[in-house]
Amino acid sequence: MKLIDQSLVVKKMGGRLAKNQVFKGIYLAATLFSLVVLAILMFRIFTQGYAYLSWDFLQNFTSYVASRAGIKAAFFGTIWVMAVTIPVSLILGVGTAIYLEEYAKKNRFTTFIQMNISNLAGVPSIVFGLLGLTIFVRFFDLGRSILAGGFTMALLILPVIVVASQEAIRSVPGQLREASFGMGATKWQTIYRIVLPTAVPGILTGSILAFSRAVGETAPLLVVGAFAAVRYLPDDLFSTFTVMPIQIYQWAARPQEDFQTLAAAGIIILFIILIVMNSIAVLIRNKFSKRY
Amino acid sequence: MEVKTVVKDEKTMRNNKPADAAIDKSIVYKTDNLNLWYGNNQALKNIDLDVYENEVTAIIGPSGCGKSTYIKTLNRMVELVPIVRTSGKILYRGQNIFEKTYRVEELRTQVGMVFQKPNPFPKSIYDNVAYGPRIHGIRDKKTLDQIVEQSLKGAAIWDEVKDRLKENAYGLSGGQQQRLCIARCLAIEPDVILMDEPTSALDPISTLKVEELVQELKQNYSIVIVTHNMQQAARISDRTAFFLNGEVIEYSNTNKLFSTPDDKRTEDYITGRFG
Amino acid sequence: MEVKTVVKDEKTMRNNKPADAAIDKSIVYKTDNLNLWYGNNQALKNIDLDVYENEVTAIIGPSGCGKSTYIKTLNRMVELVPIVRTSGKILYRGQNIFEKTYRVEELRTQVGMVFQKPNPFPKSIYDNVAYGPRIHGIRDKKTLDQIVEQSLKGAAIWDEVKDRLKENAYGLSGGQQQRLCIARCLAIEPDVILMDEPTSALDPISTLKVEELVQELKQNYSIVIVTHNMQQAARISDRTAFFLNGEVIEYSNTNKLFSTPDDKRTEDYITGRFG
Amino acid sequence: ACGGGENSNGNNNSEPKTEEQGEKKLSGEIMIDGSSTVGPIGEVVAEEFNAEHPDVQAPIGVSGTGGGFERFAAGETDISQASRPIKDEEKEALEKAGIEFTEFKVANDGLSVVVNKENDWVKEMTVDQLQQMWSDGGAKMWSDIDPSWPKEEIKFYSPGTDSGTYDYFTEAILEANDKENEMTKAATLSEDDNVLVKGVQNDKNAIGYFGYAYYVNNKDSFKVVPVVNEEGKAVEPSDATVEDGSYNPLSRPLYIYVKNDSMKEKEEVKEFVRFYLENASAMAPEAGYVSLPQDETDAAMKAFEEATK
Amino acid sequence: MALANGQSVRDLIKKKKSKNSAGNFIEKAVPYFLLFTAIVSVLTTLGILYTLIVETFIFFSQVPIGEFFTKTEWLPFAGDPVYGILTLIAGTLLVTVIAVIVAVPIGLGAAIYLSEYASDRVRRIVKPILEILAGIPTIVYGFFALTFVTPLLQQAIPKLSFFNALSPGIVVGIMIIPMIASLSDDAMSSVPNSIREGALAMGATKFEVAIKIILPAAVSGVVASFVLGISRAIGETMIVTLAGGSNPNFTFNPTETIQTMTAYIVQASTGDAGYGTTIYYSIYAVGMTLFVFTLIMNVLAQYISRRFREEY
Ligand SMILES: Nc1ncnc2c1ncn2[C@@H]1O[C@H](COP(=O)(O)OP(=O)(O)OP(=O)(O)O)[C@@H](O)[C@H]1O
Ligand SMILES: Nc1ncnc2c1ncn2[C@@H]1O[C@H](COP(=O)(O)OP(=O)(O)OP(=O)(O)O)[C@@H](O)[C@H]1O
Ligand SMILES: [Mg+2]
Ligand SMILES: [Mg+2]
Ligand SMILES: O=P([O-])([O-])[O-]
Repeated sequence: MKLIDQSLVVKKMGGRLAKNQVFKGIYLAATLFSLVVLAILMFRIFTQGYAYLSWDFLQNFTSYVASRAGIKAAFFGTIWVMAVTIPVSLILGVGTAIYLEEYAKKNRFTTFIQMNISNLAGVPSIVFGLLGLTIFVRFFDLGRSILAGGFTMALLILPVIVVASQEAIRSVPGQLREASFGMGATKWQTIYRIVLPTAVPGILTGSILAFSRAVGETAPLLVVGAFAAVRYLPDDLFSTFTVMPIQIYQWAARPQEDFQTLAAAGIIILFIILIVMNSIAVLIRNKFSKRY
Repeated sequence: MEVKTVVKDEKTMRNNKPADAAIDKSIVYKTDNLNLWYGNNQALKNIDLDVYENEVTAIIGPSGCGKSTYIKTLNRMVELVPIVRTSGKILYRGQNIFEKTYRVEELRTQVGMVFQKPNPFPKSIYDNVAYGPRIHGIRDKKTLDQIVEQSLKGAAIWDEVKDRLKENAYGLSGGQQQRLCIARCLAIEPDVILMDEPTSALDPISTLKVEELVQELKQNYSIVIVTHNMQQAARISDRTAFFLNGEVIEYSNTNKLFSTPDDKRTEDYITGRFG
Repeated sequence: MEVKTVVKDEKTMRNNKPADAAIDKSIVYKTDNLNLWYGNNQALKNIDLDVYENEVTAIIGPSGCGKSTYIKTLNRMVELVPIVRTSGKILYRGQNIFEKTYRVEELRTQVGMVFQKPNPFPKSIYDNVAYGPRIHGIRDKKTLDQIVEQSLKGAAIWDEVKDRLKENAYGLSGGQQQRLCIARCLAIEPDVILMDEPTSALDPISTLKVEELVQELKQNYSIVIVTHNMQQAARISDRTAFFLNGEVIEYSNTNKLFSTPDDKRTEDYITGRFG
Repeated sequence: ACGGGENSNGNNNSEPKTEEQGEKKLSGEIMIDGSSTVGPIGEVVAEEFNAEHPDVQAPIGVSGTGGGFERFAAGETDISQASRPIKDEEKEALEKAGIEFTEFKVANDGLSVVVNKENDWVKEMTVDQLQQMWSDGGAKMWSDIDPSWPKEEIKFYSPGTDSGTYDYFTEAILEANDKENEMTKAATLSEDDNVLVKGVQNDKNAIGYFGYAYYVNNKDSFKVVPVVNEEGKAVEPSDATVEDGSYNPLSRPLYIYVKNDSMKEKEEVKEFVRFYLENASAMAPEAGYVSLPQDETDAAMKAFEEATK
Repeated sequence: MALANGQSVRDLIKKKKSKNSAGNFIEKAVPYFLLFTAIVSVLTTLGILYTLIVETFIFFSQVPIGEFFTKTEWLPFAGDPVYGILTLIAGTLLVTVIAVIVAVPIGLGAAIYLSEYASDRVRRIVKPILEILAGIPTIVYGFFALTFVTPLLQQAIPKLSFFNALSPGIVVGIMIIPMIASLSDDAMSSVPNSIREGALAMGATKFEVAIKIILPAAVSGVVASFVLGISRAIGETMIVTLAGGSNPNFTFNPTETIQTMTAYIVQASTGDAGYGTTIYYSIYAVGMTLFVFTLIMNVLAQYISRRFREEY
């Protein structure tokens, strides 16, 4: 049964290998492109902002005098808001994903939820701000508080966490579930001990992307009622507050050049928060990620 | 749960029952006119088959005849395939496992399973074996250590892995993985063990060990084993069922089935070059 | 690529060479002092082993002894495990496959492989078989149809799947999946076929078919087969190598190895209860 | 920090507690929101006020003049800053909510018209010329305004259509002399004034306008256009000309609106507003704006006394 | 199998079982809790829809719906306002299409590189670095577009206006690269290695494995990443506000200045428009249009994902 001409196969091999190499180059270039853009961005920000980086910058509240302005209130505001956003969005997001992938029957209701979630991903952040203002600030009477801001942010980033987690859960091989059920494990035990640990890397990728976005968002919090100039630290979840991107935005909009430099310094701090936060997530992700 | 059904009922006279069923042995599993479909494709047809306590029941038959499907039905694992429909009854210790109120987790705790493809968890070797006991509430480190060691020994893999218990199970060879899965199953000391070609990936020595293990476990447990190896079926089983195209062609005492089969098709199959 | 190495070289005298190597058969694979480590764990030790054209070479040995590792080295699949290091040489048709400039894709096109665990692609049955020809540039629908049919027939699965060629391969039973993988491998008509326990998931009839196929393929191809089934090795292979703990303990003519093994350990292994 | 110097009492530390100090030991939260234009003035005031009353929390929001009034009407804020006077609809909403308020002027802003540094032809412009230039269907080339100017396309840079600055410019220039012109469609609009600055800096044929602060802080990088005022004199925007009103019609006042109840019931709000009005003149320049003339400051103080009686 | 203390595991398990009523409770409660979490997302959507719909109705009582969908001018602030949403849709489409042209090939390319070519170490280092791109505040991107990308583009295209659709489109694309790259990489990486091995063993090159085996197997995750990325691009505000200008302009020419639906929402809601004006209601009408816009895209994506998904 000689249907394949080996000499032809060998002849074509060169072309295929070349194609492989070319595409490897293209894919590498795609990766490098992103890295280069990041490097340019970083470089521009650092050269502009490093001069204002100092201990004082972290220790001081904002001021109308650029040289003594600092990021303290915004820094802590961001930490507080994230402390609400991260757990709330994780619980809601991963919970929804588990529900949809493991519990829900594939019926119209699930399709409806699914549609909802993907759709939320495309709603502009400022509309979430309007929602937060109507619901959390006014309806639940949380006022212009960290809690209201944190909840709004959590809803904003929910879709990314849900969709990423769903994909991760879906790609856990069925035979692992079978093995666990076969031992008499209950559904929840199987999910909690087998499915989730296996899906952790994917869930974390979504979370990293989502949290990163939450750290950098301005518009929804402005609408919800975060302030722009705050000279005290929040003392509980009901405090008024500001966050770093708002502070940065405020500074960047000032006419004085010094404040724009200040904004750059603020961005550097924001980067640092981002990198610390992502590193923690990446460490966890790496711990859990293996191919099978 | 402890209701014992004595064999001597009207069913004894049916065709598919072993002719010389030990009268006083209790039935663990009673399958009653079971039909199963994957979508529109019928994979099991009118299965009647009793599994007896403290016996090894072997299931043989050509590839695709429904052996895996059948034993996956015994612990309702087959339900994980969404398109599956069943009709008929399976009584486990007298209770119909298809009943709505039946607790499938309890069933699966009492009925261990070893799959056709080795499927360890992406965890350490230790955690793979300790998984079962842990989910059933055993937390004590010492007890777990003991269970892990005994189970791995039971599955004839202890010596190979005792120094790498913390390593990922995916670093094991195919046969090692399969024995690990057997160990994992033993760790919860089930009442019945379902084995889907457990030794197909094993070398003769490990196979021997597993077969010896099966003989030993038989004292306390009931075992259903799917195998392609007819010598194996002959060596270790008390009863053998021959499946063909989703039907039980013949089910009887192993000696009888291999020496004087009733059905021409059984004879053809077992007297193939490998008979 | 067509350099033929005649056996009569200084290596012939080495221990691990079959004593009665056919003098005028050409060597397909020449393994020369191969060592392989997974991290710090040595899995293969000083392997010297020649594979001859138009012969079936069987590899036997207990689980975890390095059989899979060895045949995965023959087509350099083992390199996919990042922690693997090798030393020594493997010559395929006279060329060292470890050389930097060696085209591993070409090697793998000429050397087909069937894995221990069936691993069909998540595609239709048809596309699984057509994958190989397609990547090698065969686009013609008619030719592809022919190839698919022939390959599936070759792997003794055509009758079972001919009506569901467009269905996903994951709906097949374990044994069907394995035969599909064999068909997939046949579809590119390789020069050498490496088989890692290809029949362990198969029933006797399919096993018989695959064995017959192997005998038939031998006319045109060279085959290396890992098996736990010693009867199988005895039945179908021309030469047999016995592996133990990563070493080749004995490699000789199959008849010789099974009747009068040189090494005590070989004897022990093959005269186990299954010998 | 001239504001700080004036207001922090250097003797406070050494002196024993005076009656006045005891009375001034304030705490509480003052909610301030509204115009992003006026925001910086509020910031200066709050910072200096904090120097005296560290326990008072006075966060400044920048929801915009309109957004600020919405929150003001919802009862969420004590003080609403505005870059324009309150509109009738907004007044109505406040009335409906039962909120009484007082309006105070706090500073002046001089909208500055600028051209590129290399523009050597524009010496001054009249309101009519500006109107002709910026109106929809008006001039396209510089030469359309004055034949001696080059035959080059004018590039317009304007703040976004929904900003107070745009509104004011439309009112003062485009709708001057009872006309109803709309702004030219050729204008490049941006929500960010710094972006306009960059635009004019980089474009030889550009003309743009924005708040005084953006002009002052980039004085050297473009040329300001003197605008002929009501008295017929071409005047450049400067601290002096805006303060004394000779830079018109492009000077606009900036306001704060305070809820009367807050001033009455919350001591800290009252003190804050007093502090605001007393020091606005000194502090407005810190934020890039121009102080009110003395008579207007006095009027504001009087209104304050009235409201807190 | 008896343990050291003489007990058998079987008895031990039975004993634990009888005590374990908490476990039973959890088992029953968990699905309800999870359902609750899922419902939160539905409520969020309903909340958003509610906020949008009521005000949208008021808007259409003031502006004829026909005008809204047919006019090609968007001049809400003019003395005689015109509301032609096509203008904003054109702006949104333009920016989104440019972003997709940038992000999909680059993101997917990077994903394939990371999952199929890069060593595990490289992957572990590069992936998190890429993800930083997703967290850069959008104003930073906005200024990057304005002060870096636009001048760069102006050198290549002299006719490019200072504000244009091209530059923010590219930068929005850059912003969503990590979303596509990282999520697609995850999807492809979770295809079992045995499948990869099967293909490589047939002499397939890595390229062929990636394109013909891995990508189809991972299609559901890859499409999901596209949807999230594109959704983000459609919903992005700051970058387009800063670098796109705010001149609504019915054009498909990327070198011209434009306004997107989101940019308008930001402009109108942070700006000076009073509560209760038509402009105020227009925010919601535009929001609603955007909502329908993403809905259509999602339906399409789900269809594609179902159609091409290959189960393993
Ligand atoms: N998930 C599934 N979806 C659809 N059909 C299936 C599925 N699993 C099995 N089948 C079909 O059901 C029939 C019985 O399959 P089963 O796996 O029980 O065979 P088997 O006897 O175990 O074979 P083998 O010895 O090859 O493992 C086969 O025709 C198979 O193709
Ligand atoms: N990916 C891996 N990482 C680390 N060690 C491995 C890996 N794969 C195999 N090994 C080890 O290498 C040794 C040889 O494994 P190999 O898979 O070659 O055994 P085998 O002879 O094929 O066994 P079996 O008959 O059980 O398939 C074993 O000790 C195994 O644990
Ligand atoms: Mg099976
Ligand atoms: Mg192996
Ligand atoms: O924020 P403004 O209302 O002054 O534009």
